[in-house]
Amino acid sequence: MDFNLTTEQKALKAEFDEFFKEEEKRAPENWIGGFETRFENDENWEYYRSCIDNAAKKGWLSLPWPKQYGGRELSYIEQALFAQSAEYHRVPAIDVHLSIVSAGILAFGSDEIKNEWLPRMSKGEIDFAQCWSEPNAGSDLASLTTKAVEDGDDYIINGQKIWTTGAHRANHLFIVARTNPDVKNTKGLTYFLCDINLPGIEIRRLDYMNRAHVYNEVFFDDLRVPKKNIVGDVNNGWYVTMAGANFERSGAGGIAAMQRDMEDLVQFCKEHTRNGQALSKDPMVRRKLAQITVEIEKARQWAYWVSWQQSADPWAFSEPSAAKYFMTELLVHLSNTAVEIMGLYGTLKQGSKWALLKGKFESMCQATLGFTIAGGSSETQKNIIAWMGLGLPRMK
Amino acid sequence: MDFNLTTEQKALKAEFDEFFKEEEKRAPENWIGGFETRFENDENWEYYRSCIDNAAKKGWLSLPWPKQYGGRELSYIEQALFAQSAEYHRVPAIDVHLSIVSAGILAFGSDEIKNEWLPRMSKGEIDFAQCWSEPNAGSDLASLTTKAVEDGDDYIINGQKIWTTGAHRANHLFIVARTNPDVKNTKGLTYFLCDINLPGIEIRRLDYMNRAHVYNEVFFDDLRVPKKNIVGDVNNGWYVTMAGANFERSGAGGIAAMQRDMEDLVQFCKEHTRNGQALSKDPMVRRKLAQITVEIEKARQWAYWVSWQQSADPWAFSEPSAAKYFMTELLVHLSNTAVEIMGLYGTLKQGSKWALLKGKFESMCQATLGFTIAGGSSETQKNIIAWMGLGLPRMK
Amino acid sequence: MDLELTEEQQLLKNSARDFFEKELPKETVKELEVDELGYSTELWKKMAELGWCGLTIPEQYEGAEFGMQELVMLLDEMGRACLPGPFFSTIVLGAPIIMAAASEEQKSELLPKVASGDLILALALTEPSATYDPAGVNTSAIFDKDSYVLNGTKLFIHDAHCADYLICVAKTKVWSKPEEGISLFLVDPKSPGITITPLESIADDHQNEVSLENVKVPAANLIGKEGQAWPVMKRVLQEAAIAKCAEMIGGCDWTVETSAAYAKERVQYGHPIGAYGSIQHYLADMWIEAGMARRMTYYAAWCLDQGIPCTMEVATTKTCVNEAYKHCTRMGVQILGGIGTTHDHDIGLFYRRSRQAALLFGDTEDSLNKVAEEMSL
Amino acid sequence: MDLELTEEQQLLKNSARDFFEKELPKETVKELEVDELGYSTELWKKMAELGWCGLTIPEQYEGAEFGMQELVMLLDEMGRACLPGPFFSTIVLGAPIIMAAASEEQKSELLPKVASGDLILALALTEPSATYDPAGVNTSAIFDKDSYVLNGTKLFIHDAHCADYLICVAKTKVWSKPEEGISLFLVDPKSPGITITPLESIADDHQNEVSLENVKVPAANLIGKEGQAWPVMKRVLQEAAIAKCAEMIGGCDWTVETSAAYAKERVQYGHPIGAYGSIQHYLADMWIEAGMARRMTYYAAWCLDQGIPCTMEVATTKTCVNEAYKHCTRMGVQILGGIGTTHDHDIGLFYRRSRQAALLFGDTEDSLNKVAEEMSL
Repeated sequence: MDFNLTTEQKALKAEFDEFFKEEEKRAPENWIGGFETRFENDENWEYYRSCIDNAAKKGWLSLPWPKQYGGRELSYIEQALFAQSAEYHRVPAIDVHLSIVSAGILAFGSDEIKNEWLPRMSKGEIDFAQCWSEPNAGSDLASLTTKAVEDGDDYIINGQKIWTTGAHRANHLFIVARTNPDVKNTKGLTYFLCDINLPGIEIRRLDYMNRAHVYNEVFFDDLRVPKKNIVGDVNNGWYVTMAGANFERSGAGGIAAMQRDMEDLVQFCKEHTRNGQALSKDPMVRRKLAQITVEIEKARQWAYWVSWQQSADPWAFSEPSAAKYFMTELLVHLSNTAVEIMGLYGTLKQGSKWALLKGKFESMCQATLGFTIAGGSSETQKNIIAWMGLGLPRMK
Repeated sequence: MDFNLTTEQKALKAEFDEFFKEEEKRAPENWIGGFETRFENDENWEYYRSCIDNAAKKGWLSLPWPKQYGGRELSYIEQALFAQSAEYHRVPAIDVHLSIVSAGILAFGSDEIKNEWLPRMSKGEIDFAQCWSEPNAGSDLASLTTKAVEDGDDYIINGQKIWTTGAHRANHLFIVARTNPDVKNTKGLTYFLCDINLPGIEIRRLDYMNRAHVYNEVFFDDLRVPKKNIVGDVNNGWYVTMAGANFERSGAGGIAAMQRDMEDLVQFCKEHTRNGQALSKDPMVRRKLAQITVEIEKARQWAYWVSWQQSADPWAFSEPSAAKYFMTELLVHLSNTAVEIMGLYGTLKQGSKWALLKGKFESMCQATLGFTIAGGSSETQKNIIAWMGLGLPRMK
Repeated sequence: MDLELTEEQQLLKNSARDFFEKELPKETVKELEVDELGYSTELWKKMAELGWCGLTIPEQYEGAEFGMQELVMLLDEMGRACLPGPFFSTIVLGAPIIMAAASEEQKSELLPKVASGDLILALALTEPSATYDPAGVNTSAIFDKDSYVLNGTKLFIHDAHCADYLICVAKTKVWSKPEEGISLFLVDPKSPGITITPLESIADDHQNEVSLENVKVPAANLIGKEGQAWPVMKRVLQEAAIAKCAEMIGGCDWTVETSAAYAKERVQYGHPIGAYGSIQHYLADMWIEAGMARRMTYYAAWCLDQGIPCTMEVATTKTCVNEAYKHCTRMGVQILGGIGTTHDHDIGLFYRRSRQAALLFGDTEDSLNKVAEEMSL
Repeated sequence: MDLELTEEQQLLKNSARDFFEKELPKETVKELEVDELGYSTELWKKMAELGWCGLTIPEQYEGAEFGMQELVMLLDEMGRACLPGPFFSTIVLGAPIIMAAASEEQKSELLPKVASGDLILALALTEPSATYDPAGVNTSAIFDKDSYVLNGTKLFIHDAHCADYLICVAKTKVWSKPEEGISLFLVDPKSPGITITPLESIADDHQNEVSLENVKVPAANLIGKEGQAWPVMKRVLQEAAIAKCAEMIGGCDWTVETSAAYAKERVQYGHPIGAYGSIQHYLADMWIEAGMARRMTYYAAWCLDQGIPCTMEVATTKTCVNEAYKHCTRMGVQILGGIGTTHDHDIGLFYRRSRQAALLFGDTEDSLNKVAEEMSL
């Protein structure tokens, strides 16, 4: 075993760190990081766009892709280092949707679709929004009913999608729709890419608990998508979808973000007094901070292991599921614990001079609720571990 | 609402307390209380027998029964007060098996069986052991396969039972067996009482994790039980069984025992120093003790509520299930926390001069494991709450 | 022993349930969250007409003279309804202080107005120290001729923006032990030198910063004797903790019921999700926690009514209810899934309130610390 | 970066697995638990022949000179096998002290014997103070002519009853800071004045009380320089913590595998219990905890091998592994149901060991305290 980075990895990490340290300085005043905040207002979105453009210029949006499509053919370890550096500095230079779509294209796309889409994606030109879930197809995604019917060179799509994060800012959608209405499960689904400005797309705002505009509902009314925009084979969209869930999933980036949040919280506790004593000297505060530090360290070691494993076997399932579950639950725990440690200050919203740490944890203790649900709920991740990792039987 | 006891209840409680305070003084040197320990050695068993005899003389084994069978026709509240007092003083004057059998008899027994058995039971003459579970029928008790076949005035029983606590000390068994082999569920079961000295009964010791002899396996080889020993109707034994699980189930006694254990633990922490400071002044120890105190108080208030409810509706299910689940999990937590607080001393077994508090928590942190399994596991109790209390659907 | 609600209590609870179901749709609650005033004056009037503003006020001051237990019944339903507005500030915090410490003249003037819904009070206790301890009070009141001059910053003050009077807690003796130098003042929020700035919180519960700069308060506005206010505050804070618990158990019950109902309806993989063991066990745990929180709250309220010293009971109850409410709402969102994270769904109201309520009048660590003190640890 | 085991490590782990599966049935473990000596000398010889006693001993003293990582591989399997006996006392605790602090003469005399399995050591550190801190050492060693006279009580001393030598930790300077006055002595357990009394623990791991009453120890038996032993002890205690973690992760894996296998087989209500969501989620959590505990242990062992200062890594690892092992074994019993609570089933071995192991070389609170210190809290 050797936990050291290679010389090349160290150099790359140093390059990332230097770059993102600078990028962070350009952040809007109220910027608190995170994946969803970029969609919330114009200022944040502009910052995100500029960060993506700058990262694209460095060729960093496509680190693990083949060189012919603008990639650097690096492993998931380098991808994890990139995510760590960006997220530690709270720089929004990671586009989850880009990772999802590119993984699907790389695994199942034709040469034609690869050549058309990947180079533009690596340049940061395309902002995708995800059209997977439907009101009645959440955890049970394969039961989705949005229909796509063949019509000449096109498919005509009708139906409704939900939880389409960022659709109000994106320029493209990726859509999973049912092309074979005779089967109701994973078979008969097809994966489409589509310009968001096509007629037949209606986007409706769906506010988050804290009133932020992140989610949308998307309605398709005779949306006409050309056949050439299909990724993989017709009726094979489920596997493209699964591949798409299969990008770097160690959570290394999110863990780096948590480390940063913890640094802020620890600093706060050292500077802030209660009853004449620094919060950090309160035995219970001290213990809670130490406990979370242990949990973060567990997640961090696990993330390296997952990245390492995924580099060898991109189809490993249980380990990434564990990473996703553990990290998102830890985020909920961290943000709630932070609010409690901060006491009456903890619940104040960003804006007032009395709101500390930019009201970050007040915001996070709402925002994190979505993390343990979206992208496979905590329960789904545990099911995957039970079925795949432990071979337990599935109740039909 | 009025949380005060009535004048009569207060007087009765005072009588209980005075009595059990004296009884406690007679306990063997190594006595640590609890339900199972009585079966472990002759000295403990003798103490138990003498306590039962004394309680029987007072008429306290049958507080809620009709007067004609030796009862006092009191409510579950008085029953709970009795249990609290006995268990607080660690006096083994409560016989769970007696409660189980008497509840079944009172609900479903004929006058004949009531007259034959109840007066003797109220006098403490009968030590029952339970023959319900089988190796392949645990949580799913109704799938049991021990057979009872009619033969003249008798039934002939063949099969195997397991987890028969105290069979090596008991003088009677109560047995649930299948009398209708054509159905495999709750229908077709019959409830028998039986002298343990009848031919055809073999008892095999089954040691507990800590090597204590508490459990037994019981094998029936052409055991002949007279028909007059059937409680309720033939093939109606499931309901007798359910009634039998339906005695005073608030857990009030167990909670009183925990309060006593906590008093000992708190006292230990006040007297014992680590690094020159009383353990009770260690902030984490302090917090753990406070937290357990809160949990015990929750259980205590709940117990009163359950006793109150059961007095009105002895067929309430969810509330007693919650009490059983919560209290047994709390017992596991208390005993493990105590071991941890006591540090290296915590794991020492009774016997050495260095073992503190009679090694009680070392023993309890093994013994309590059975509590969250026996008599309906924690999972089963939660299922009952989900189905009965919340009306959630049952997966078939 | 009688652990059921009295007929009167049950009636009060039922009528409050009916009233809020009819009069206060959750849509309205959400609108009021971002409203500057933050509550419906019309609804307030109706509540006053029902006698709720005077529920605990003595009959001689035109109230119904009920106790803590009846107040708990009402607050339980207010918690379930997510009622916004100054009921808690006025009736749970303000009125009891007046009842316990004020002069006959003050009582006669103020209490009938509270009972009729014509007077709104706000308690200005907490400060940047963010504690409920007397040592956290740094606002000073200096006697000068016929009035007191107040200086300091009050923080996290609910409903100060709409109160007719602030009950301001200030130090009148700076050299004494903290708990011996505390006095109470009835302060007109329109007095010169007062600045009230809204503070937005996760619960959208209309907190404020109240800045006091050389605010002159007439000596007649002193409530009770100078320097002797802390015992009154201590008692009122205990009542407030249990009153807050009452709101919280109402929220717990709503959450458990709503999550269970959704779990019965929502079908995934061919079954209602409530048929899956993991969801069943989540809900069973929530049901237990909510039930225990309720029993603890009832018992503590009864102890308060009986005048039994109950520092321990209040602290154990607040600990239990804090954790129950936080856990129920968090798991409720998890069971509801995506829809539970939206502003459209009502569970967010409860989730957000649970985070705030768990910090008010004793957070879990403070409460456990009190339990430890009561155990002489 | 290479996160896989080296071929050598994997081989060692595999051969240890095979060896113990063949040579040490759990029935034997249970018999040895109540045996006075507590281990099989025959098995010990075989282990020595395989070179395991000398695994980490330098080649010049006839060892294999492997590091912490390889030791972890072996201990992992020993933990899975519930190996009783003085391997840990001798190879993890005793030998490293000799290697780090002893004179060349002592090393040459002792280490080859350890490597060949002919010498058993026990560390007599802990006392009635029940801590691993230097301040907890009250046993005194007073220099008198050509020897030291030891007085004190050593408690919780594993394998003292079968050791050829005790390595006794004692205070030689009582007036100094605790960590500056600690010395180490090689003590013949048969010396006059020594009484060894067995202590039974939940883990049946053959602990002892070692009472020292005016025990004369020749000056030549001092290990290292007088008063300078604590830095050595500190390092050895860090290694011991990770070595204990290695045993514990072996136990975790056995527990998860055994519980999962049972859940696949055991049918209730017409389905294997492993098909029920609640059991699946228990097992998924256990699988995650066991996996993370393993990764943490590997990383800490690597840090120790690299000579990287790793107080933080050791403390986080011990915290994580303590809780993982306790939780896995507790839930393992719950999944197994009644049978899991019997002496017949093997899970009791692991459950009982987990309770003990979590207290050794840093319990969870001590470890978290170290984490907090490292965070400058």
